[in-house]
Amino acid sequence: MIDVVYFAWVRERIGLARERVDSQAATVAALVDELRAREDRYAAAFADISALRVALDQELADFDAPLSGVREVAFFPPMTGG
Amino acid sequence: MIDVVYFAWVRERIGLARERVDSQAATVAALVDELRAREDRYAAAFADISALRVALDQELADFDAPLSGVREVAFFPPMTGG
Amino acid sequence: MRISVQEAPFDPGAEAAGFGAGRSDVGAVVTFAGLVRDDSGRMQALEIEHYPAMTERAIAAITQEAMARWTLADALVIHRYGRLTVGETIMMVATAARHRADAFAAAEFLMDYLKSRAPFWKKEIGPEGESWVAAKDADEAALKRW
Amino acid sequence: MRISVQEAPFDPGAEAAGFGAGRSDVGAVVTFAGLVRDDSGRMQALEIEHYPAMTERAIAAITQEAMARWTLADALVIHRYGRLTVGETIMMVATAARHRADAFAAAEFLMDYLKSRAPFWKKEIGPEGESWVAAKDADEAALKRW
Repeated sequence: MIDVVYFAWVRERIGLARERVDSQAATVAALVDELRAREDRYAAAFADISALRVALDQELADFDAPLSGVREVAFFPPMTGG
Repeated sequence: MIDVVYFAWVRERIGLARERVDSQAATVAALVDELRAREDRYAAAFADISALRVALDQELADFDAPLSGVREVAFFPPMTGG
Repeated sequence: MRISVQEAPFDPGAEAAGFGAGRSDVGAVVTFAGLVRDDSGRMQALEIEHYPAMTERAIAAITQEAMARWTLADALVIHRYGRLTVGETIMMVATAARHRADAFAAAEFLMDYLKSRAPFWKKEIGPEGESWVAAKDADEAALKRW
Repeated sequence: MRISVQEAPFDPGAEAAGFGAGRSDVGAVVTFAGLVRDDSGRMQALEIEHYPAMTERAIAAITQEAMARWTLADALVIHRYGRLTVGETIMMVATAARHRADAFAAAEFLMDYLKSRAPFWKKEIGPEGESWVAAKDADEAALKRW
Protein backbone atom coordinates (compact mmCIF):
# COMPACT_ATOMS: atom_id res chain seq x y z
CA MET A 1 0.00 0.00 0.00
CA ILE A 2 1.27 3.41 -0.93
CA ASP A 3 -0.09 6.90 -0.24
CA VAL A 4 -0.66 8.87 -3.43
CA VAL A 5 -1.29 12.62 -3.23
CA TYR A 6 -2.32 15.05 -5.95
CA PHE A 7 -2.01 18.82 -6.20
CA ALA A 8 -3.37 21.68 -8.33
CA TRP A 9 -5.07 20.63 -11.56
CA VAL A 10 -3.99 17.00 -11.11
CA ARG A 11 -6.01 16.95 -7.88
CA GLU A 12 -8.93 18.67 -9.59
CA ARG A 13 -8.92 16.35 -12.59
CA ILE A 14 -8.79 13.20 -10.48
CA GLY A 15 -11.17 14.64 -7.93
CA LEU A 16 -9.13 13.48 -4.96
CA ALA A 17 -6.37 15.03 -2.84
CA ARG A 18 -5.09 11.76 -1.39
CA GLU A 19 -5.72 8.03 -1.64
CA ARG A 20 -4.13 4.75 -0.58
CA VAL A 21 -3.24 2.60 -3.54
CA ASP A 22 -2.60 -1.14 -3.49
CA SER A 23 0.23 -1.44 -5.97
CA GLN A 24 3.30 -3.56 -6.56
CA ALA A 25 4.62 -1.17 -9.24
CA ALA A 26 8.41 -1.14 -9.31
CA THR A 27 8.76 2.42 -10.61
CA VAL A 28 6.82 5.67 -10.73
CA ALA A 29 6.18 5.09 -14.44
CA ALA A 30 4.67 1.66 -13.70
CA LEU A 31 2.43 3.20 -11.03
CA VAL A 32 1.31 5.85 -13.52
CA ASP A 33 0.41 3.08 -16.00
CA GLU A 34 -1.70 1.35 -13.34
CA LEU A 35 -3.48 4.59 -12.39
CA ARG A 36 -4.06 5.56 -16.02
CA ALA A 37 -5.79 2.21 -16.65
CA ARG A 38 -8.27 2.78 -13.81
CA GLU A 39 -10.70 5.39 -15.07
CA ASP A 40 -10.99 8.20 -17.59
CA ARG A 41 -10.27 10.91 -15.01
CA TYR A 42 -6.91 9.26 -14.23
CA ALA A 43 -6.19 8.80 -17.93
CA ALA A 44 -6.92 12.52 -18.40
CA ALA A 45 -4.72 13.58 -15.49
CA PHE A 46 -1.79 11.43 -16.64
CA ALA A 47 -2.27 11.93 -20.39
CA ASP A 48 0.91 13.96 -20.82
CA ILE A 49 3.57 12.90 -18.36
CA SER A 50 5.90 15.72 -19.50
CA ALA A 51 3.42 18.18 -17.97
CA LEU A 52 3.77 16.52 -14.56
CA ARG A 53 6.29 16.37 -11.76
CA VAL A 54 6.64 13.72 -9.08
CA ALA A 55 7.96 13.67 -5.52
CA LEU A 56 8.77 10.52 -3.54
CA ASP A 57 8.50 10.96 0.21
CA GLN A 58 8.56 14.74 -0.34
CA GLU A 59 11.67 14.79 -2.54
CA LEU A 60 11.52 15.60 -6.27
CA ALA A 61 12.21 12.50 -8.34
CA ASP A 62 12.09 11.19 -11.91
CA PHE A 63 9.40 9.01 -13.42
CA ASP A 64 11.84 6.11 -13.76
CA ALA A 65 12.70 6.21 -10.03
CA PRO A 66 12.12 2.95 -8.09
CA LEU A 67 9.26 2.84 -5.57
CA SER A 68 10.70 0.31 -3.13
CA GLY A 69 10.48 1.65 0.42
CA VAL A 70 8.56 4.75 -0.69
CA ARG A 71 5.58 5.64 1.47
CA GLU A 72 4.16 8.69 -0.30
CA VAL A 73 4.09 9.54 -3.99
CA ALA A 74 2.96 13.02 -5.03
CA PHE A 75 1.91 14.07 -8.53
CA PHE A 76 1.56 17.71 -9.52
CA PRO A 77 2.13 20.19 -12.36
CA PRO A 78 5.37 22.22 -12.59
CA MET A 79 5.62 24.40 -9.51
CA THR A 80 4.83 28.11 -9.57
CA GLY A 81 6.22 29.47 -6.33
CA GLY A 82 7.80 32.80 -5.64
CA MET B 1 38.25 83.39 -12.18
CA ILE B 2 37.19 79.86 -11.51
CA ASP B 3 35.97 78.12 -8.34
CA VAL B 4 38.09 75.11 -7.47
CA VAL B 5 36.86 72.64 -4.86
CA TYR B 6 38.65 69.69 -3.27
CA PHE B 7 37.32 66.60 -1.50
CA ALA B 8 38.62 63.81 0.73
CA TRP B 9 42.41 63.45 0.85
CA VAL B 10 42.88 66.03 -1.93
CA ARG B 11 41.22 68.57 0.36
CA GLU B 12 43.30 67.43 3.31
CA ARG B 13 46.57 67.50 1.39
CA ILE B 14 45.96 70.99 -0.01
CA GLY B 15 44.46 72.19 3.27
CA LEU B 16 41.52 73.90 1.59
CA ALA B 17 37.98 72.89 0.66
CA ARG B 18 37.43 75.67 -1.88
CA GLU B 19 39.26 78.58 -3.47
CA ARG B 20 38.89 81.03 -6.32
CA VAL B 21 41.67 80.69 -8.86
CA ASP B 22 42.69 83.28 -11.42
CA SER B 23 43.50 81.13 -14.41
CA GLN B 24 43.35 81.27 -18.18
CA ALA B 25 44.08 77.53 -18.48
CA ALA B 26 42.38 76.06 -21.54
CA THR B 27 41.98 72.55 -20.15
CA VAL B 28 41.78 70.76 -16.81
CA ALA B 29 45.29 69.39 -17.38
CA ALA B 30 46.64 72.93 -17.90
CA LEU B 31 44.93 74.06 -14.68
CA VAL B 32 46.49 71.12 -12.84
CA ASP B 33 49.92 72.17 -14.15
CA GLU B 34 49.37 75.71 -12.83
CA LEU B 35 48.23 74.47 -9.43
CA ARG B 36 51.06 71.95 -9.17
CA ALA B 37 53.60 74.74 -9.74
CA ARG B 38 52.23 76.79 -6.85
CA GLU B 39 53.42 75.04 -3.70
CA ASP B 40 54.56 71.64 -2.46
CA ARG B 41 51.14 70.80 -1.01
CA TYR B 42 49.59 71.20 -4.46
CA ALA B 43 52.42 69.25 -6.08
CA ALA B 44 51.77 66.48 -3.53
CA ALA B 45 48.02 66.46 -4.13
CA PHE B 46 48.40 66.37 -7.91
CA ALA B 47 51.47 64.11 -8.03
CA ASP B 48 49.61 61.17 -9.59
CA ILE B 49 46.79 62.32 -11.81
CA SER B 50 45.63 58.74 -12.38
CA ALA B 51 44.62 58.65 -8.70
CA LEU B 52 42.30 61.63 -9.19
CA ARG B 53 38.92 62.35 -10.73
CA VAL B 54 37.57 65.69 -11.90
CA ALA B 55 34.09 67.18 -12.24
CA LEU B 56 33.26 70.33 -14.22
CA ASP B 57 30.18 72.16 -12.98
CA GLN B 58 29.21 69.00 -11.07
CA GLU B 59 29.58 66.62 -14.01
CA LEU B 60 32.35 64.03 -14.21
CA ALA B 61 34.86 64.95 -16.92
CA ASP B 62 38.28 64.03 -18.29
CA PHE B 63 41.52 65.83 -17.63
CA ASP B 64 41.75 66.94 -21.25
CA ALA B 65 38.31 68.58 -21.13
CA PRO B 66 38.19 72.31 -22.03
CA LEU B 67 37.52 74.82 -19.25
CA SER B 68 35.80 77.52 -21.30
CA GLY B 69 32.55 78.55 -19.66
CA VAL B 70 33.18 76.32 -16.64
CA ARG B 71 32.47 77.93 -13.27
CA GLU B 72 33.41 75.17 -10.82
CA VAL B 73 36.14 72.55 -11.07
CA ALA B 74 36.21 69.77 -8.46
CA PHE B 75 39.16 67.46 -7.77
CA PHE B 76 38.78 64.31 -5.70
CA PRO B 77 39.91 60.69 -5.38
CA PRO B 78 37.88 57.84 -6.93
CA MET B 79 34.47 57.80 -5.31
CA THR B 80 33.52 55.27 -2.64
CA GLY B 81 29.75 55.51 -2.35
CA GLY B 82 27.23 52.79 -1.65
CA MET C 1 18.50 31.09 8.72
CA ARG C 2 14.74 31.29 9.12
CA ILE C 3 12.00 29.80 6.97
CA SER C 4 8.31 30.40 7.42
CA VAL C 5 5.47 28.95 5.35
CA GLN C 6 2.33 30.64 6.53
CA GLU C 7 -1.19 31.66 5.61
CA ALA C 8 -1.08 34.92 7.58
CA PRO C 9 -0.07 38.21 5.96
CA PHE C 10 3.28 39.67 7.00
CA ASP C 11 5.07 42.99 6.75
CA PRO C 12 8.28 42.65 4.68
CA GLY C 13 9.66 45.89 6.13
CA ALA C 14 9.19 44.72 9.69
CA GLU C 15 10.63 41.29 8.85
CA ALA C 16 13.66 42.92 7.23
CA ALA C 17 14.13 45.37 10.12
CA GLY C 18 15.91 43.03 12.51
CA PHE C 19 17.52 41.01 9.75
CA GLY C 20 21.32 41.21 9.59
CA ALA C 21 21.26 43.72 12.45
CA GLY C 22 23.50 43.83 15.49
CA ARG C 23 26.60 42.35 13.89
CA SER C 24 29.73 43.97 12.56
CA ASP C 25 30.40 41.62 9.63
CA VAL C 26 27.35 42.43 7.53
CA GLY C 27 27.79 45.11 4.89
CA ALA C 28 24.95 44.20 2.53
CA VAL C 29 21.33 43.18 2.96
CA VAL C 30 19.21 42.35 -0.09
CA THR C 31 15.47 41.73 0.09
CA PHE C 32 13.05 40.58 -2.54
CA ALA C 33 9.27 40.76 -2.13
CA GLY C 34 6.86 39.13 -4.54
CA LEU C 35 3.44 40.81 -4.84
CA VAL C 36 0.16 39.74 -6.40
CA ARG C 37 0.03 41.43 -9.79
CA ASP C 38 -3.08 41.81 -11.93
CA ASP C 39 -2.16 41.82 -15.62
CA SER C 40 -5.74 41.42 -16.87
CA GLY C 41 -7.28 44.06 -14.64
CA ARG C 42 -9.94 41.52 -13.73
CA MET C 43 -8.30 39.33 -11.11
CA GLN C 44 -10.33 38.91 -7.93
CA ALA C 45 -7.90 36.76 -5.98
CA LEU C 46 -4.86 34.56 -6.19
CA GLU C 47 -5.21 31.17 -4.51
CA ILE C 48 -1.94 29.50 -3.55
CA GLU C 49 -1.92 25.76 -2.87
CA HIS C 50 1.10 23.98 -1.41
CA TYR C 51 2.29 20.56 -0.27
CA PRO C 52 2.56 21.01 3.50
CA ALA C 53 4.67 17.95 4.20
CA MET C 54 7.23 19.00 1.61
CA THR C 55 7.23 22.81 1.48
CA GLU C 56 9.45 23.73 4.43
CA ARG C 57 11.82 20.88 3.67
CA ALA C 58 12.21 21.96 0.03
CA ILE C 59 12.77 25.61 0.96
CA ALA C 60 15.27 24.62 3.65
CA ALA C 61 17.24 22.55 1.13
CA ILE C 62 17.32 25.44 -1.36
CA THR C 63 18.37 27.88 1.37
CA GLN C 64 21.08 25.55 2.66
CA GLU C 65 22.46 25.35 -0.84
CA ALA C 66 22.55 29.16 -1.06
CA MET C 67 24.37 29.32 2.29
CA ALA C 68 26.92 26.80 0.98
CA ARG C 69 27.48 28.53 -2.36
CA TRP C 70 27.87 32.09 -1.13
CA THR C 71 29.37 33.65 1.97
CA LEU C 72 26.20 34.64 3.76
CA ALA C 73 25.72 35.79 7.33
CA ASP C 74 22.02 34.95 7.24
CA ALA C 75 19.09 34.10 4.98
CA LEU C 76 15.33 34.42 5.41
CA VAL C 77 12.44 33.03 3.35
CA ILE C 78 8.76 33.69 4.09
CA HIS C 79 6.13 32.28 1.73
CA ARG C 80 2.36 32.49 2.06
CA TYR C 81 -0.35 30.13 0.89
CA GLY C 82 -4.13 30.51 0.75
CA ARG C 83 -6.20 33.29 -0.78
CA LEU C 84 -4.52 36.62 -1.56
CA THR C 85 -5.75 39.80 -3.24
CA VAL C 86 -4.01 42.13 -5.71
CA GLY C 87 -1.13 44.05 -4.16
CA GLU C 88 -0.64 41.66 -1.26
CA THR C 89 2.82 40.33 -0.54
CA ILE C 90 3.09 36.66 -1.51
CA MET C 91 6.58 35.98 -0.27
CA MET C 92 9.95 37.48 0.58
CA VAL C 93 13.58 36.51 0.60
CA ALA C 94 16.36 38.31 2.45
CA THR C 95 20.09 37.71 2.40
CA ALA C 96 22.82 39.30 4.52
CA ALA C 97 26.48 39.16 3.55
CA ARG C 98 29.78 40.92 3.94
CA HIS C 99 29.76 41.96 0.28
CA ARG C 100 26.92 42.98 -2.02
CA ALA C 101 27.77 40.53 -4.81
CA ASP C 102 27.10 37.54 -2.51
CA ALA C 103 23.89 39.03 -1.14
CA PHE C 104 22.52 39.76 -4.62
CA ALA C 105 23.54 36.43 -6.16
CA ALA C 106 22.13 34.39 -3.29
CA ALA C 107 18.81 36.30 -3.36
CA GLU C 108 18.45 35.75 -7.11
CA PHE C 109 19.38 32.08 -6.77
CA LEU C 110 16.78 31.63 -4.01
CA MET C 111 14.11 33.30 -6.13
CA ASP C 112 14.90 31.23 -9.22
CA TYR C 113 14.73 28.01 -7.20
CA LEU C 114 11.63 28.95 -5.22
CA LYS C 115 9.83 29.78 -8.49
CA SER C 116 10.34 26.33 -10.00
CA ARG C 117 11.32 23.94 -7.20
CA ALA C 118 9.25 24.83 -4.16
CA PRO C 119 5.87 23.03 -4.13
CA PHE C 120 3.47 25.92 -4.61
CA TRP C 121 0.80 26.26 -7.28
CA LYS C 122 -1.02 29.49 -8.09
CA LYS C 123 -4.55 29.81 -9.36
CA GLU C 124 -6.03 33.08 -10.60
CA ILE C 125 -9.65 33.73 -9.74
CA GLY C 126 -11.58 36.17 -11.91
CA PRO C 127 -15.14 36.97 -12.92
CA GLU C 128 -15.10 34.27 -15.60
CA GLY C 129 -13.71 31.55 -13.40
CA GLU C 130 -10.42 30.12 -12.24
CA SER C 131 -7.24 29.22 -14.05
CA TRP C 132 -4.01 27.66 -12.88
CA VAL C 133 -0.93 29.78 -13.56
CA ALA C 134 1.33 27.91 -15.98
CA ALA C 135 5.01 27.56 -15.22
CA LYS C 136 7.08 29.74 -17.55
CA ASP C 137 9.87 28.38 -19.72
CA ALA C 138 11.87 31.49 -18.78
CA ASP C 139 11.70 30.50 -15.10
CA GLU C 140 12.94 27.01 -15.82
CA ALA C 141 15.68 28.46 -18.05
CA ALA C 142 16.73 30.85 -15.25
CA LEU C 143 17.89 27.85 -13.19
CA LYS C 144 20.52 27.02 -15.78
CA ARG C 145 22.70 29.98 -14.89
CA TRP C 146 23.50 28.62 -11.43
CA MET D 1 11.38 58.02 -8.24
CA ARG D 2 12.68 59.47 -5.01
CA ILE D 3 16.22 60.44 -4.07
CA SER D 4 17.33 61.59 -0.66
CA VAL D 5 20.82 62.59 0.42
CA GLN D 6 20.70 63.10 4.14
CA GLU D 7 22.68 63.14 7.35
CA ALA D 8 19.82 61.72 9.44
CA PRO D 9 19.47 57.98 10.11
CA PHE D 10 16.56 56.22 8.41
CA ASP D 11 14.73 52.93 8.73
CA PRO D 12 15.06 50.89 5.52
CA GLY D 13 12.08 48.72 6.46
CA ALA D 14 9.84 51.73 6.95
CA GLU D 15 11.10 53.33 3.72
CA ALA D 16 10.44 50.10 1.83
CA ALA D 17 6.99 49.67 3.40
CA GLY D 18 5.09 52.07 1.17
CA PHE D 19 7.35 51.50 -1.83
CA GLY D 20 5.67 49.86 -4.83
CA ALA D 21 2.45 49.57 -2.81
CA GLY D 22 -1.08 50.32 -3.93
CA ARG D 23 -0.65 49.43 -7.59
CA SER D 24 -1.61 46.33 -9.51
CA ASP D 25 1.32 46.24 -11.97
CA VAL D 26 4.12 45.61 -9.48
CA GLY D 27 5.08 41.98 -8.93
CA ALA D 28 8.61 42.42 -7.62
CA VAL D 29 10.29 44.75 -5.15
CA VAL D 30 14.04 44.49 -4.53
CA THR D 31 15.83 46.42 -1.80
CA PHE D 32 19.50 46.75 -1.01
CA ALA D 33 20.80 48.21 2.24
CA GLY D 34 24.48 49.00 2.79
CA LEU D 35 25.66 48.83 6.42
CA VAL D 36 28.82 49.99 8.17
CA ARG D 37 31.03 46.91 8.51
CA ASP D 38 34.03 46.59 10.78
CA ASP D 39 36.58 44.23 9.28
CA SER D 40 39.39 45.18 11.68
CA GLY D 41 37.31 44.96 14.84
CA ARG D 42 38.73 48.36 15.78
CA MET D 43 36.65 50.84 13.83
CA GLN D 44 35.16 53.63 15.89
CA ALA D 45 33.27 55.43 13.15
CA LEU D 46 32.84 55.85 9.44
CA GLU D 47 32.89 59.43 8.21
CA ILE D 48 31.23 60.02 4.85
CA GLU D 49 32.04 63.18 2.93
CA HIS D 50 30.13 64.20 -0.17
CA TYR D 51 29.91 66.97 -2.78
CA PRO D 52 26.58 68.60 -1.95
CA ALA D 53 26.17 70.51 -5.21
CA MET D 54 26.71 67.35 -7.23
CA THR D 55 25.41 64.44 -5.18
CA GLU D 56 21.66 64.53 -5.85
CA ARG D 57 22.23 65.38 -9.49
CA ALA D 58 24.62 62.45 -9.98
CA ILE D 59 22.27 60.00 -8.25
CA ALA D 60 19.30 61.31 -10.26
CA ALA D 61 21.21 60.77 -13.52
CA ILE D 62 22.13 57.20 -12.51
CA THR D 63 18.55 56.47 -11.45
CA GLN D 64 17.11 57.94 -14.66
CA GLU D 65 19.41 55.66 -16.60
CA ALA D 66 18.15 52.64 -14.65
CA MET D 67 14.53 53.68 -15.33
CA ALA D 68 15.36 53.93 -19.05
CA ARG D 69 17.18 50.60 -19.26
CA TRP D 70 14.70 48.45 -17.37
CA THR D 71 10.93 48.43 -17.09
CA LEU D 72 10.56 49.83 -13.60
CA ALA D 73 7.46 51.08 -11.85
CA ASP D 74 9.53 53.03 -9.33
CA ALA D 75 13.00 53.51 -7.88
CA LEU D 76 14.27 54.89 -4.58
CA VAL D 77 17.76 55.87 -3.42
CA ILE D 78 18.61 57.12 0.07
CA HIS D 79 22.25 57.86 0.95
CA ARG D 80 23.61 59.26 4.18
CA TYR D 81 26.68 61.37 4.85
CA GLY D 82 28.37 62.40 8.07
CA ARG D 83 29.54 60.25 10.97
CA LEU D 84 28.17 56.69 11.28
CA THR D 85 28.93 53.85 13.64
CA VAL D 86 29.28 50.10 13.00
CA GLY D 87 26.01 48.44 12.04
CA GLU D 88 24.30 51.66 10.95
CA THR D 89 22.62 51.77 7.56
CA ILE D 90 24.63 53.92 5.13
CA MET D 91 22.27 53.81 2.18
CA MET D 92 19.53 51.91 0.47
CA VAL D 93 18.20 51.32 -3.01
CA ALA D 94 14.76 49.97 -3.89
CA THR D 95 13.33 49.02 -7.26
CA ALA D 96 9.78 47.98 -8.15
CA ALA D 97 8.93 46.21 -11.40
CA ARG D 98 6.48 43.89 -13.03
CA HIS D 99 9.08 41.12 -13.19
CA ARG D 100 11.85 40.12 -10.83
CA ALA D 101 14.63 40.14 -13.45
CA ASP D 102 14.17 43.88 -14.06
CA ALA D 103 13.96 44.69 -10.35
CA PHE D 104 17.15 42.74 -9.57
CA ALA D 105 19.16 44.01 -12.54
CA ALA D 106 18.23 47.65 -11.91
CA ALA D 107 19.10 47.39 -8.19
CA GLU D 108 22.50 45.88 -8.99
CA PHE D 109 23.14 48.49 -11.68
CA LEU D 110 22.26 51.29 -9.24
CA MET D 111 24.59 49.84 -6.61
CA ASP D 112 27.49 49.43 -9.02
CA TYR D 113 27.12 53.02 -10.22
CA LEU D 114 26.57 54.53 -6.78
CA LYS D 115 29.74 52.78 -5.56
CA SER D 116 31.99 54.35 -8.17
CA ARG D 117 30.16 57.33 -9.70
CA ALA D 118 28.31 59.07 -6.88
CA PRO D 119 30.49 61.69 -5.14
CA PHE D 120 30.92 60.13 -1.70
CA TRP D 121 34.18 59.40 0.09
CA LYS D 122 34.49 57.21 3.15
CA LYS D 123 37.01 57.56 5.92
CA GLU D 124 37.49 54.97 8.66
CA ILE D 125 38.21 56.27 12.11
CA GLY D 126 39.97 53.96 14.56
CA PRO D 127 42.11 54.14 17.68
CA GLU D 128 45.26 54.69 15.60
CA GLY D 129 43.84 57.42 13.44
CA GLU D 130 41.95 57.92 10.26
CA SER D 131 42.26 56.43 6.80
CA TRP D 132 40.40 57.04 3.56
CA VAL D 133 38.77 53.95 2.11
CA ALA D 134 40.39 53.20 -1.25
CA ALA D 135 38.22 52.51 -4.28
CA LYS D 136 38.36 48.84 -5.24
CA ASP D 137 39.35 47.64 -8.70
CA ALA D 138 36.53 45.11 -8.43
CA ASP D 139 33.98 47.93 -8.05
CA GLU D 140 35.28 49.71 -11.13
CA ALA D 141 35.31 46.39 -13.01
CA ALA D 142 31.68 45.74 -11.97
CA LEU D 143 30.58 48.70 -14.13
CA LYS D 144 31.78 46.95 -17.26
CA ARG D 145 28.97 44.40 -17.20
CA TRP D 146 26.29 47.02 -17.88
